[in-house]
Amino acid sequence: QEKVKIGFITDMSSLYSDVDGKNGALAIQMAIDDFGGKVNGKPIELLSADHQNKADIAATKAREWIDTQGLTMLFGGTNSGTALAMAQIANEKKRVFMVNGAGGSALTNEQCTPYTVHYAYDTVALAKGTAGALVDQGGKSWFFLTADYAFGQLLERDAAAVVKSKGGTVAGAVRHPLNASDFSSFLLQAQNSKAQVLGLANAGGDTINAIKAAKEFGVGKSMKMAGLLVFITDVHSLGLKNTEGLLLTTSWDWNLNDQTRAFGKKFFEKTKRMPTDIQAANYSATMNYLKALQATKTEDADKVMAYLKSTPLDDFYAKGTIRPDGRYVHDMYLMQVKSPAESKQPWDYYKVVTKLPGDQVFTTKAESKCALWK
Amino acid sequence: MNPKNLSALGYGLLFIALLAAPLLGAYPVFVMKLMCFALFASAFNLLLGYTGMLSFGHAAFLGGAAYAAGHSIKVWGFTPEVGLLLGTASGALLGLIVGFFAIRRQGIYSTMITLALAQMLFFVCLQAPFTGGEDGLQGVPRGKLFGLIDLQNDLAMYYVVLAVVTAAFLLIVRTIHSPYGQVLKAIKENEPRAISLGYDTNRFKLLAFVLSAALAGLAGSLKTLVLGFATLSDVHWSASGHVVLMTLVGGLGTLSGPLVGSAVVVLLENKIGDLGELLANVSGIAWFQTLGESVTIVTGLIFVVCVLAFRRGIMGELIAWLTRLRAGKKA
Amino acid sequence: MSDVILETQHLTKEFKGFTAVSDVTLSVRRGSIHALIGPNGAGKTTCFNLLTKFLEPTSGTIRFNGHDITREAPAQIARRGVIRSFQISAVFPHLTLIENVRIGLQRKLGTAFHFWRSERSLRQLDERAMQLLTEVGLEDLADELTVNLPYGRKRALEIATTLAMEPELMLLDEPTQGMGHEDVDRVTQLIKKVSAGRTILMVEHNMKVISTIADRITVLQRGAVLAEGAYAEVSSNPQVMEAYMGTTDGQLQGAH
Amino acid sequence: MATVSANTPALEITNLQAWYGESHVLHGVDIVVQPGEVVTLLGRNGAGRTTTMRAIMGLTGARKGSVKINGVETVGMATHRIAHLGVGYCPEERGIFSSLSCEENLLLPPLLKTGTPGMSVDEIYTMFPNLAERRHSQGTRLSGGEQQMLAVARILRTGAKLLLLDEISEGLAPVIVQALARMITTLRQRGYTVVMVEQNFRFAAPLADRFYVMEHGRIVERFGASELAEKMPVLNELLGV
Amino acid sequence: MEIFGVSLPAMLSQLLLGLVNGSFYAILSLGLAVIFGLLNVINFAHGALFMMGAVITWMAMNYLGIGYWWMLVLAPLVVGVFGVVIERLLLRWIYKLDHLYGLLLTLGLTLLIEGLFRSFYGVSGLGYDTPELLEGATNLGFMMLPNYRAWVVVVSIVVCIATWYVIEKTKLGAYLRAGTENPRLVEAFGINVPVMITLTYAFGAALAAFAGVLAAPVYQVSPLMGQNLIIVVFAVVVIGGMGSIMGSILTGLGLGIVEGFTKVFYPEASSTVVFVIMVIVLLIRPAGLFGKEK
Ligand SMILES: Nc1ncnc2c1ncn2[C@@H]1O[C@H](COP(=O)(O)OP(=O)(O)OP(=O)(O)O)[C@@H](O)[C@H]1O
Ligand SMILES: Nc1ncnc2c1ncn2[C@@H]1O[C@H](COP(=O)(O)OP(=O)(O)OP(=O)(O)O)[C@@H](O)[C@H]1O
Ligand SMILES: [Mg+2]
Ligand SMILES: [Mg+2]
Repeated sequence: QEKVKIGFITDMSSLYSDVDGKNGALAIQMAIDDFGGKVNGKPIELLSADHQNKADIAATKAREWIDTQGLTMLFGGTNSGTALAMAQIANEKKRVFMVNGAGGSALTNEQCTPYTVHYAYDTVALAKGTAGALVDQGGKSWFFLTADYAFGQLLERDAAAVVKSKGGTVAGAVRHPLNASDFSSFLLQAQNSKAQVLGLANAGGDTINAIKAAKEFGVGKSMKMAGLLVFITDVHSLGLKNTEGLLLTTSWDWNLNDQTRAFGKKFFEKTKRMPTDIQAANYSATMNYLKALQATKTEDADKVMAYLKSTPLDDFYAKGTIRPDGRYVHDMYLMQVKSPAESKQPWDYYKVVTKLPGDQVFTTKAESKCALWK
Repeated sequence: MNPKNLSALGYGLLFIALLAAPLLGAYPVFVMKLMCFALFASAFNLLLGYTGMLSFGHAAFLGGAAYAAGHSIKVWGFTPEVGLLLGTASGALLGLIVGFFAIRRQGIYSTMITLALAQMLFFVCLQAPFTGGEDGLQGVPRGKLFGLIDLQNDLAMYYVVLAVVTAAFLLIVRTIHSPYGQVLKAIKENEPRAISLGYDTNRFKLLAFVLSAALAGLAGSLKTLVLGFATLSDVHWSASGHVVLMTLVGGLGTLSGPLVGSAVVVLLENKIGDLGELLANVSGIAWFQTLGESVTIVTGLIFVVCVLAFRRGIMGELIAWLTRLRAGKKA
Repeated sequence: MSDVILETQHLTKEFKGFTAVSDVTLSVRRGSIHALIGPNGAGKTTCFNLLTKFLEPTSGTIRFNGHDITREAPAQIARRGVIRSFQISAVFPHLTLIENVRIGLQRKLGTAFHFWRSERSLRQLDERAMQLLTEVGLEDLADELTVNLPYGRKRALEIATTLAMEPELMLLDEPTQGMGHEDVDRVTQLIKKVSAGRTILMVEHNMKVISTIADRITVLQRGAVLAEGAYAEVSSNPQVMEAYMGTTDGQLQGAH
Repeated sequence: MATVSANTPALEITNLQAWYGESHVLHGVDIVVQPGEVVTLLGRNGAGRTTTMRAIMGLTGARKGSVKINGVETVGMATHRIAHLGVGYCPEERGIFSSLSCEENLLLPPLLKTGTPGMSVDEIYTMFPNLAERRHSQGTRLSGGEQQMLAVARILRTGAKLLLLDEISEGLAPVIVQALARMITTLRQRGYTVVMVEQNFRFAAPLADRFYVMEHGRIVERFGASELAEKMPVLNELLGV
Repeated sequence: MEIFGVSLPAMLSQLLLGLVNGSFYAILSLGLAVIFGLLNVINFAHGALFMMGAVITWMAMNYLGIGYWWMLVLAPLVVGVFGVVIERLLLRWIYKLDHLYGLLLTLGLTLLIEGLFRSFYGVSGLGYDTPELLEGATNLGFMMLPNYRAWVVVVSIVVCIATWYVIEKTKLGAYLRAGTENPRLVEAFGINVPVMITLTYAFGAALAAFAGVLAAPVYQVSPLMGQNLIIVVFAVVVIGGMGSIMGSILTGLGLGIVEGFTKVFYPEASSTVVFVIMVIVLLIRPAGLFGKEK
C-alpha cells in the first residue's frame, strides 16, 4: 500500500450538509495539509462522498472503498443511521472509524465496536449537559418539545432523567412529528404548562422553526429556552434577535480562546463561515489519527486503536481521553446566546455559562451497555 | 435476425455477464445492489407499464418489506429464506392495502393516493420502535441459506441474489405474456368496455398491484439481506421517485428498460463524484468537482431531459430505432 | 323457462329532481329483436345504463331470466349474459382485431387471473375469433391494430367482441350511428343474423333499420313509455308520429 | 388583409394535404365555396371528410397547401385566429364541456366581429326547446341528441358566417332532423355559408347547392344540385346510397 | 368549560392557529387545482415555487432592501414570470401526454430548483422578520394572537374567494373550465388558448409564491421548506376531490383546523392525520368531498 487513504462519507447535499458537509471535508483536508501531506513516508489522500442521508449509499461506498481502494481509515459524518451502518462495516473490515456529525449514543453504547471513535458530542452529553446545568441554576420545572422519533425521544428521556435526579420536575411534554413546520400550537401548550424551562428535544429545521415561533408568541419572556441540539449555523440563520438568551450545549466554539480563534479565522478565510464544532472536531480527529499513525509507525487498525485509547489528547479542540467503548471524553460547554448588543462581530454568538466536565456529561460506566467497557 | 432472437440473445449475454462478473473483478456487493434495484424497477414497471397505474408509493413496499425481513431475521432469528418469504409476503400485504384504495380512483388521483399512503407508512416507520427510527434497523445477519450455504461469503450471496432476481424477472415476463396479461392490457386500453365484457376490472388491477408490491418487497428484503440493514430512506417518497426515474430512463413499458434504467441511475448516484473528479481532471474545469455534491440537481436534470427529449427511455429508443431500421430495409 | 327474458317494473331514475326514466315497465320476449325508440333525451340510454347497472335505479326492479338483478354489479350482470355496446364506440385501440375478440372469448376459459400461464394457451381461441371476425367481415384485418380502423369498422368489431361473449341478451345502443349506408345495411343484416338464438334490445334512430328487423318496438317519451307494439302498429300511432317522426301525414319513413 | 370583393370565395381550398402524426390522410383536396352557398361533403367512412373540416380549422397534425377564408390565407395561422375570420365549427364528436352547464356551453364561444350578429339565445331556445328545459344541467349529462343540438346551437350565436358542420343529423330523432333541415334553409336565406359533412344523404340532398364526394383523402366527384339526378348511379356506386 | 379536558379558550386558540395553516393549504391546493385543471399537469414544483416566493422575499430584503409589503406584489410577479418561462420552455411539450410525464417533469424541476437554491443558501435556512406594522400580538381574551397570523388568515381567505369567483362565475372562468376539457375546441372557437394556458400556469405559480411571501415571517425560509408541505397539499387535493375550486379552499382550511386539534389531543399524529382522513374519505366518497363522479 503506497498511500494512506482517509474516506469521508457525510451528508453533502441534504438536511445536515450545513453543519458538516463539504466544509467538514475541507477541515479534514486542512489537517492533512497541516500535517505535511505525508505520514510514515506515504502520501495521504482524502476521499469524500455524499451519502445523501441514505444508509445504503454510505455503507456500499464504505465497503467498496475498503474492498477496492484499500482505505486506511473511515470517517463518518452526520446522521446516526448512516454512521451506524458504516460502523458495522468498519468493524467487519477492521478499519478505524472516526465519527463526528452523528449524535446517536448507540455508537458507543449498544452498538459499540472496537474500531469506533465517537469524537465530538453525543445525545447523552447534550441532554445531561444542558439539563443538569440548568436545574442547578434553578430551572426546576421543565416542559419538553420533542421530535417524535427515536433521536428526539432519547434526548428527552436522558434530559428528563437528569432533571428528576436533581430534584426538578417535568411538567409535561409534547411530541411533535418530524418536520412539523408549524409549532405555534405546541408552544401554546408549553406556555399553558407554566413550566420554567422549555427544553427543545429536536434538531435542525424543527428547532429553528420552534425557536422562531417561540419568539413570535413571546414564549421567551415567561420561560427559559434550552436547545438540546443547536448548532452555530442554526443560530446564524435565525439571527440573534430570535435566539437571544437561548441556552444550549456544544463541544466547542471558535470564540473560546486564542487557539480556537486562530483555527476559526483560518477556516473562515477559506469558507466565509465560522466552523461548527463538528468541523473543528473533524480537523482535530484527523490530526490525532495521523499522529497515532506516526507514533505507531503502522496503519494496522488494532494497533492504532490501542494507541489512541491509551494516549491522552490535547489540542485546540479539546483535552481528554478515548475510553474503551470508543467515546472521546472531553469537556463540553453550556452556552447562552448573546443579545445583539453583546455580539461584537459576525459569528460572535455564544457566551459560556459553565464548563461541563467530561466525566460528568457522557455516559457513565454504570449506564453503559457496551461490552467493551465492562 | 428477428427482434425476438435478438432480445433473447441480449438477455442471454446479460445473464452470462452477471454470472461471470464477480470472477472478472466486479465488486459483488455493488452488483448485488444493482440487481436489487433492477428487480424493484421491474416490479414497478409491471404495474405502470402494463396497467397504466402510476404508483408513487412503491417505496412503501420496498421499505416495508425490508423492515419486515430484517426484523424477522435479526430479532426473531429466522433463516434468510424464511425472511425473504416473509418480506415478500408483507410487500404483498401492503400492496393489497394500498391497492385497495388506489384502484378506487383513476389516473393521477390514484397516484396521489399511493403517495399519501406510502407517506403514512413512512411516519409509522419513523415512530415504530422496531425500525430503530432514523438510526435504521442495523446489523441484520446474512445467516445460512437452508442452514447450508453461508451467505457471509459475498460470492455465495451474489449467486443467490442472481438466482432469485432472475427467477423473479422470469415471473414478470411470464405474467406479461399470460392470459392475465392480456386482460390487463385490455383494461389499460378501455376499462368500461372490459367491465361490460364481464371482467371485474378492480380485481385484476388489485392483483397487479399485489404482484408488483410483492416483487418490490422481494427486492427490499434481498437488499436488507445483502447490505445488512434497512433504513428510513427505503420508505421515503424520494425512493418512490427514484424507481420512477429508473423506469423512465430505461424505457417505460419495455421489459429491459427497468434493468438498464436502474443500472444507470444507481451507477450515477454512486459514481457521480468520481465522474466529476474525472471530468475535472480531463477538462481542467474545477467546477466539475462539485458534481458529487449536486446529485439532486443532476437527478432533476435527468428527469427533465428524459421527459422532454428522451421519453421512450434508453431501451425504448433503441427498440424504436431497430424497428425503423428494419422497416427501412424492408422498404 | 318463461318466454320473457328481461322485465322491468316501475323502473325510475331521477337526477337531482329531473326524472330521466319514469315508471318504465318493459318486458322483452326471448328470441326477439326489441327496439327502443324515442325523441332525444327520452331516456333510452339511461334505460340501458340502468339495465346494465352503469347507473343505480332510483326505484323499481329489473328481472333477468326470473332473477332479480336490480342490486347486482355491472360485471356480474355481464357474466349472466347481458352484454351491451356503447353509444360511442368501445374497442381496445392498441390491441389487434383478433386480440380484441379474444378478450371477449377469454373469460370463459377461466384463466383470466392465471398470471403464470403462457399466452400461448389462448391460441385455442383463435379459430373461434376468426369465425367471429368473418361474421362481421373483418377477417382480412385480423392482425391490424384497431386504432387504425375507420369508425364503421370499429363498430363492427365491437359487435364481434360482444358476440364472443355469447350473450343471451344483447343491448345495442345506436349500433348504426356514424355509418355509411353500405355499413348500415351490413350491420343490420348482421344483427338479424346474430339474433338467432338470442335476444336483442336496441336503441336506434334509423327507422329503416328498425322497420327491417325489429319485432317489437317500445317508444319512450320524457322517460315514460308512450306506446308499444309491432312496427306497423306503433308507426301508425299519431302520438308517436307527433313526438318522434315529426310528420303526421301518416307516411312513416325514417330520415334515412 | 385581402379585400373581400363580391367574388372572393368564402372558402377556397387548394391542394390541401394533412397528416395525423405520421399518417398522411388528405392527399390534395380542392374545394371552393362561394358566399351564401351550402355545400355537402359526401364519402364513405374514413374517406377524410372530418379531417378536411379539422384541417380547415388547423386542428390536424401538420397541413400543407392553401386554405383561404374570405381571401385570407390561413395555413400557418393559429387556430384561434382562423376562428376570428368568421368560422364556426361543430365537431363530429360534439365537444360538449362537462364542467360547464348547458347554458354556459351555449354562451361559451365568444362573439366574432364579423359585422353580422348571430342568433339570439331566445331564438335558439325556440328552435331547440330541449335545451331551454335542460339549461342548468351539466353539459355532458344531456342525452346524446341534446348534446348534438347544443353543439350546433352554440356556433349559431357567434355571428360566424362560415359554418362547418360535421354530421349534425347524427343520432337525432326524425323530428329534430327535420327541424335542423329547416334551420339550414333559414341560414341559407340569411346569407350564411355552410359546409356540411353528411352521412345522411336524404337529409343533405334537398339542402345543398353543390356536392363534393371524397374518397381516400381526395375529391373524386363534384356536381351541383341540378345534376343530382343524373349523378345518382355514380353516387350509388361510390357510397351505396 | 372544558372539552375532553381542554379548556374552551385553549380550544378556540387552537382553532385559530389551525386556520393559519389551513390558509396555506388552501392557497396552495387552489393553485394546484387551477393548474391541474387547465394544463392537466400535477405541478409537483408547487412546493418549490412556494419556496421561491419566500426566498426571493428574503433576497430582496437582504440584497436590495425591499421590504415585505412590496414583495407581497413583487415576489408573485417574479415567480409568475418564472412560471411563464417554465410553461413556454418545458411544460408546453407534454400536454398531449399522460399525466405521468407532467408529474415527472415537475418533480425533476423541483429537484433542480431546490438543489440550486440549496447550493447557494444551504439548508439551515434564512431568517425573516415580521413586518413592523404587524409585529406584536392582540389579546383576544382567550389567547394572544400574533397580529401577523391574523393577517395571514384574512388575506388568504380574500385571495381564495376572489380566485373562486373569477373561475366559477365569470366568462374568463368559463373559458378556463372549457379549456381544461378540450383546449383544441376552445381554440377553434377563437380563444387564444396557448396564452391562456401560459397565464394560468403563471397565475398558479404566483399564488404559490404569494403563499411563500406570507410564510416567510412565520416559518424559517429555507430551500427545503416546500418539500414536506407539497405532499400534504397533495393529500388535501385528494380529499377535496379537485372537482371544485371552492372544494379545495374549504378542504384546505378544514384540514388545517383538524390538524390543529390533533396537535392538542394527539400531537404525535398531527402530520399523519391528514392521510388518515384521506383514507376515510376515500372509503366513503371515492371522488373526494367535493369531487364530481365522472
Ligand atoms: N347523469 C345525468 N344527470 C342528469 N341528467 C341526465 C343524466 N343522464 C341523462 N340525463 C338526462 O336524462 C334525459 C335522458 O337521457 P338519455 O341519454 O337517456 O336520452 P336518450 O333517450 O338516450 O337520447 P338520445 O337519443 O338523444 O341519445 C336527458 O334529458 C338527459 O339530459
Ligand atoms: N386522430 C387520428 N389519428 C390517426 N388517424 C386518424 C385520426 N383520425 C382519423 N384518422 C384516419 O384518417 C382517415 C380519415 O378519417 P376521417 O375521420 O376524416 O373520415 P370521415 O370521412 O370523417 O369518416 P367517418 O364517417 O368515420 O367520420 C381514416 O382512415 C382514419 O382512420
Ligand atoms: Mg342516447
Ligand atoms: Mg367523420
